[in-house]
Amino acid sequence: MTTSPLLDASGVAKNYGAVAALRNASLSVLPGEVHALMGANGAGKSTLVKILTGAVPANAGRILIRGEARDIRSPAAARRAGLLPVYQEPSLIPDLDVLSNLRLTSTPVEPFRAWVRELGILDLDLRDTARDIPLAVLRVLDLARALAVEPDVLLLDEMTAALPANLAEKVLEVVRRQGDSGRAVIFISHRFVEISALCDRATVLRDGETVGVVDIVPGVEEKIVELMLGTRIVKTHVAARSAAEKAAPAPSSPRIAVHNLRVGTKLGDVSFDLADGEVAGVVALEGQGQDELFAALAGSIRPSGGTIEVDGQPVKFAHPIDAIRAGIAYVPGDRSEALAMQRSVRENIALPFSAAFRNWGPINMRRERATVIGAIERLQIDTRAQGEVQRLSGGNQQKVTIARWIAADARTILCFDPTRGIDVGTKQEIYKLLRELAGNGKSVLFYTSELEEVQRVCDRVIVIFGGKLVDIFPVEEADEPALMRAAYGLPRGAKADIGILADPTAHASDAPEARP
Amino acid sequence: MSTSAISPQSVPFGRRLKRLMADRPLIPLVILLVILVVILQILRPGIVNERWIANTIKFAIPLAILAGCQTMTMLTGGIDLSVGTVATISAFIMATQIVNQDPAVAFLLAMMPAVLIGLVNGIGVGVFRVHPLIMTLGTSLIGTGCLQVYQRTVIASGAKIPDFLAWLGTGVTWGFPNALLLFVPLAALIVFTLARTGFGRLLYAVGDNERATRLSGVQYWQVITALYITSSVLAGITGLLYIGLIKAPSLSLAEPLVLPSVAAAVIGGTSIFGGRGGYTGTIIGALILTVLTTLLTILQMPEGARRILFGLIVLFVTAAYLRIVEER
Amino acid sequence: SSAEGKYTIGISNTVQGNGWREEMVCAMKAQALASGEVAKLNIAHRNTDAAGQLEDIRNLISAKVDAIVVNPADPAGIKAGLEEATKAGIVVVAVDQAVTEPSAYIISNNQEQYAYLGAKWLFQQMGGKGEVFYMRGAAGASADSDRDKGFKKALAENPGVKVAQEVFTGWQQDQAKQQILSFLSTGTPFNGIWTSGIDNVIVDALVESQAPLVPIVGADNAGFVGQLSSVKGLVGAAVTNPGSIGGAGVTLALQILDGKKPAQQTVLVDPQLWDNATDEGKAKLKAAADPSLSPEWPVSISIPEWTTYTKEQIVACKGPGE
Amino acid sequence: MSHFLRRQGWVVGLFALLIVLFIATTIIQPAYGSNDFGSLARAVLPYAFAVAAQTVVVIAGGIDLSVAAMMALTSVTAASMMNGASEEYALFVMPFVLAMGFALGALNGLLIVVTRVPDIVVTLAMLFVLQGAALLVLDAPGGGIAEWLKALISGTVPIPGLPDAVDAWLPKALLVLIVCLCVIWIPLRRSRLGLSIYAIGSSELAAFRSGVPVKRTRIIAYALSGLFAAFGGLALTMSTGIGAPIPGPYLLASVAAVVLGGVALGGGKGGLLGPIVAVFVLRLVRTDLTLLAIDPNVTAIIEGLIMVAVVMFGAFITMRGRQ
Ligand SMILES: Nc1ncnc2c1ncn2[C@@H]1O[C@H](COP(=O)(O)OP(=O)(O)OP(=O)(O)O)[C@@H](O)[C@H]1O
Ligand SMILES: Nc1ncnc2c1ncn2[C@@H]1O[C@H](COP(=O)(O)OP(=O)(O)OP(=O)(O)O)[C@@H](O)[C@H]1O
Ligand SMILES: [Mg+2]
Ligand SMILES: [Mg+2]
Repeated sequence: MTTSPLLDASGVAKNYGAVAALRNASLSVLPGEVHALMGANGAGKSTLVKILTGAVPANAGRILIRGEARDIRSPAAARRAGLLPVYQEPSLIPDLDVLSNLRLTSTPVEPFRAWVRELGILDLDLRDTARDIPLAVLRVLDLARALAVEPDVLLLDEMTAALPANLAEKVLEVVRRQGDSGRAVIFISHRFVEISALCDRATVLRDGETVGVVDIVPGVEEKIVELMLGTRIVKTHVAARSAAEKAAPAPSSPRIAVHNLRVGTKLGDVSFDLADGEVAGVVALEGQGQDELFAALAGSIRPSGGTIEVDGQPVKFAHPIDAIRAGIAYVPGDRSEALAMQRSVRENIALPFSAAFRNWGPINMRRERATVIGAIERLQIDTRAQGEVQRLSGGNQQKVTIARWIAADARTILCFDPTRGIDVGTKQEIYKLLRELAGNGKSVLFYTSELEEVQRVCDRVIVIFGGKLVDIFPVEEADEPALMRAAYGLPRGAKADIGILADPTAHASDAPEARP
Repeated sequence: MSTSAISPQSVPFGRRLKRLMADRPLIPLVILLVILVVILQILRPGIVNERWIANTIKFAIPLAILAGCQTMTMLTGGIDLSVGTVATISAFIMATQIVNQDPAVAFLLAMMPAVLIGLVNGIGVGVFRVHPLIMTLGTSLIGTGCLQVYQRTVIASGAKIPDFLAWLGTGVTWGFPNALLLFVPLAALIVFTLARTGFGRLLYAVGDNERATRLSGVQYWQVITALYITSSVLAGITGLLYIGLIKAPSLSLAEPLVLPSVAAAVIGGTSIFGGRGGYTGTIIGALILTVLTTLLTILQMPEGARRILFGLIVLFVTAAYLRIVEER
Repeated sequence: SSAEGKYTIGISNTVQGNGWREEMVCAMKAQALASGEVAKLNIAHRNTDAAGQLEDIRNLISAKVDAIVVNPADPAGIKAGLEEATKAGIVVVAVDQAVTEPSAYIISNNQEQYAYLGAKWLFQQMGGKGEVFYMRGAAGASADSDRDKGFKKALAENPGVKVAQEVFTGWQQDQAKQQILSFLSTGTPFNGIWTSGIDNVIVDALVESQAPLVPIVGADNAGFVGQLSSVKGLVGAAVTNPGSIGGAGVTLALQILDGKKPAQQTVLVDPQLWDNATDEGKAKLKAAADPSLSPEWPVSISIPEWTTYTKEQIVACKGPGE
Repeated sequence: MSHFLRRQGWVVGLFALLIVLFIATTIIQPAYGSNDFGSLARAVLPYAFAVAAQTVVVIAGGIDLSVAAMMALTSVTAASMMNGASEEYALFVMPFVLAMGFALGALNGLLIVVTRVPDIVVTLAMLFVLQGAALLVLDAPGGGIAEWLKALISGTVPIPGLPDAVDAWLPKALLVLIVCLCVIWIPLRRSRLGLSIYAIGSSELAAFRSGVPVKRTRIIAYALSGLFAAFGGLALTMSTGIGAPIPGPYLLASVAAVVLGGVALGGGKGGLLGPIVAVFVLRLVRTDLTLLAIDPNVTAIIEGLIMVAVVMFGAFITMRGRQ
């Protein structure tokens, strides 16, 4: 094939002060191709996308579009050149309604509507203010807005990370078709399933350098991981947990007992227990009430009914401090919700120590240092840019949100999608950490949007659908197809076609069904 | 391929100097201050003497304390426009109550409105989430009204400046203004609080990301209420010091200090959007403003030109400072 | 208590929180009470500009007052409002400063004369030569520019006198004090100080910094008048600028309402000068001194023939019905 | 309809408050009539322009502390240029002064964009600069104005076909206000530029990524603010007939009215109608307090209380709404 590349960037470099985000990145995309951009957290993927689309200026590098050198200085210029990004963070103007957002970017409304429907959102009101729209839908709207102007090159930065499986699937379908129609897509994701289902080639970045371009063929994952991580990690797949790890002695009374919990209209009648030394998984499609469940347990919102018992005592949380006093800590999925971005890693980790009024006095700096360093080492946080958390990469930021509660020695941790947008190496570390916590007698409630994680980490899995608890699986039976079915509200054992993600290997569907 | 990384040896001197200034933002501020003093000395040879320095410090101190109120509130993304009114009320009550009351009682009476206004500000901002600009503006209007009403009840009794306050405000011992006896510990306390106490940490964190602090168990309203009360109490103390310095109670005594106090905090490198800044910079900012005022006073030019120059210099200083500090 | 009066009088004032203006308002209240003719006072008293004063005057017209006594923010700026008031049958009296509206009555302190009198005395004390520190009021205020005319007139008559430094105190005590202290530190020689009524802090500053006590002119504020008798070595003069002119304004308004129109539209109250260099002046100062008054208040709390209230009444600051 | 109510609920509430106040006024002073309403409209005029100036920049995510100083400067410039000049000359002075306001506002914006100093500091510095400039133009209140300009805002407009009783309630000042604001605001609100102003106030990053020229938009927002302030300055000169170099109380009043009018400090939300209605409310409160002959010192307390109480009430409602 001798087609000339649609987009060809080479020698791209970018420094943020002393931090080199990109050293020597190159990327070449052919027409009709879905091209994966891969790399560990902090490798520079987002930075490259921002440079290509004029959102940040590069320090060095050459960008050719259809063979012509172009100097793209602003997102508007990128649009004119046919490059349209969907960034890692939503870019609709929060206080404008969707329609105004479209007018602002001169996006034609009808194609947009069509794409929105295509992407699986049927009840969108264009007069809704962006601020009131849930994150996952916003991401889809961002995509639809980009698609509506028919870009030559579409750049999707972790488009699917915050999406529930049903929406993610639609996105993948649409993206695949973009490629088929002769346009190009640059696709960033940490999920191999998606890469292998979708992409033609992958460019791998490591520490700001392009270290390889590979064709996506079965079994290439190993190679990519090797490129991505260099010498950092050799082991890529965690085998199912060993029997020894699983051995969590059944305690007499549960750490947390939830009875008939109801929150507004989103969550109705959920009951389950969480034991010490256990990691309980929560699986649900987007917006089935899991956010409310976690928020209620964390003391962020008040339940409208039902009871929560901690160590056998009924509790009523009015503020997160109450939950924290009961030893329950919450790690939100959105890092920007959990971190003071301009403050140091140390201050962020030590934040809970000063929260209560009686701890407002002088800080014992020696003790704090020791505690914080302990937590940093435990999570292997890259502290080169520790002066301000905002300068850490996404994955390292995520680790800081967890490190805080390790330092504070919380007995129960509620982790809401902690591996969202995190590279495989870091994911492994987090899985290991959660198991270790359970091994030390702590308890963890773990919501994840990636079903394959469940069997690696959890002891039991709670599935929620439509605000109701539909099933509790023992880990052995919680394979992806089974979970997927349950997540769609189908009874155990039923068979239905629920899309490519449920069974990425195509033959898995005739695996023996787990029966209660 | 990694040879493209910047090696520290090859950094030219100019860049290194800039980096040094960026890491230690106090250095450029002090340099700016020195430049202003040198200009002053050139314009009026001999002016920079012991007496002038003492005077400058005397007037910079009340401004610096009020700017401390702004610094702390600005760290949380707020602002306290009621400090001028609070300082005035405390000063006025002190000067009028001392006539018939025991000094301790007069002091308590003088600080009471300060605590009250701080509490109301704190509740408004922390519980009802009213924008601090509006909240403190409103309480300062109310405070001024109350002061006017109060004033009428004490016209007959006259006013007196307690000797101790006059000594503190205007006295000089061995060339050092006595006000330093109050200010040095106070400033040390503020600096320590911001850097080394839980409360200080929370101010920065709340200003940076309030939701994150909530999830960490911080109760916003507690922090904010405590903050605005602290700010008001500091303003009240400033009022007492200021009345000792000016020795004439008036109903608008400290009002002219409000805008400069905001400017001093900003010049000193505190971000009005919260989460960033410190008190040492603010102190130098207050000194810069005080010297600048003197500088402009002695220049022979029409008042209009003087104000234009003042505005331009404040803008220039802040811009230059930001340039230097942002170079990272 | 005494609501037997028959008139409602409106008052408009645009500077709040300044001792002189507070005394003026209290004088208006006290006079209204003492006259026994006023049922109610309607006072608009706030910090605002000419446009704001127009608003207040029109509100007073809406309130159907019988007379309006106004201290104008600007002589020309409120002409339209005063004209409307006259048309509505309301008696208009301007106090303290003149207004350009011909139908209004004016009872005013003569600001130009105020400055001239003090400056002339000061330059005489200086022997007709030397440097004077000229401390003005608020830049851009009409009273300040009137006073400047008087000062310049005296200056022109004394060619030997130079202005060492001109500053605007903004009629703020703290600014004035900082300015004089900065000025003292420059070591510039000077032989006299003229102040636009921010005076006692200046004397304080001179005493505190042990600077030579040069002749100084201020207003008849209680603080300064006290200092003129008590501070050793201080030579100075207080020029009267009675805030009680407000009371006189009420009296004039009531006279007109009662049908006793004055011969002229404009009544000027000329300032007096009390210095502590002559025995006569010393006696006047002594008689006027009143340590019980707030130092910002002018001591001339009454104007013979124009005000009838007692000191207790003005200090109580209560109008009819309060 | 629900969209409308959700978005305009605050403004509707303010309108209701205004009507209640009107009713209260007629109870306090049964003779309150069209003339008095005309006075109110004239009193509102400078405040309304000041608040419009503030609203534009607040929506754009900024704040302008130089509004009152800008009004003073434009007012003295107009007054000194027209002083003693012919009536026609005013036809030239008006656009000149408006252009000056626009340019100086743009300078505000340019300084913010170029120096990257926070807007509150730049406009604070400009407050001193503009004040100084005003003093250089006129060092004491003075100057003059063409008679026809004065006449432009006094009296009422006889509209053919309408009964006089209705005409009487249409003061010229009100019409001038409505025309000036509508001619600028309505087309702006509907244009891309208007959207861009809301966009940069709502989220600068998102706006930039949506292709909005953030810097240019910011400069234009400040320029519009300067333009409205110049209208305000002219309104001052038109009502007083002079120019005064000391700024009036319009800065704090404008910030207060913006917030009362439902425009969030922080940007991106609200419109111009709310703040204008808020100005009417605040002026009418002042009228009522005068009519009631309340102790003047207490009026300061009442005005402060109203401000705090209304804003707290609004905050309380939003909190309830969120739960
Ligand atoms: N604004 C910034 N200032 C300083 N450093 C930055 C900034 N943005 C990114 N970096 C640094 O640049 C590097 C690359 O970051 P980038 O966001 O491109 O990584 P990424 O590959 O997208 O990672 P992730 O998968 O976690 O999103 C990181 O080390 C990060 O710390
Ligand atoms: N400043 C600090 N630096 C390091 N570790 C700290 C610090 N403050 C608290 N810790 C640790 O965090 C944990 C919880 O401490 P914290 O002071 O929040 O508990 P507490 O509920 O206030 O307990 P107590 O009732 O003892 O005050 C303890 O293990 C403590 O050692
Ligand atoms: Mg990224
Ligand atoms: Mg403790």
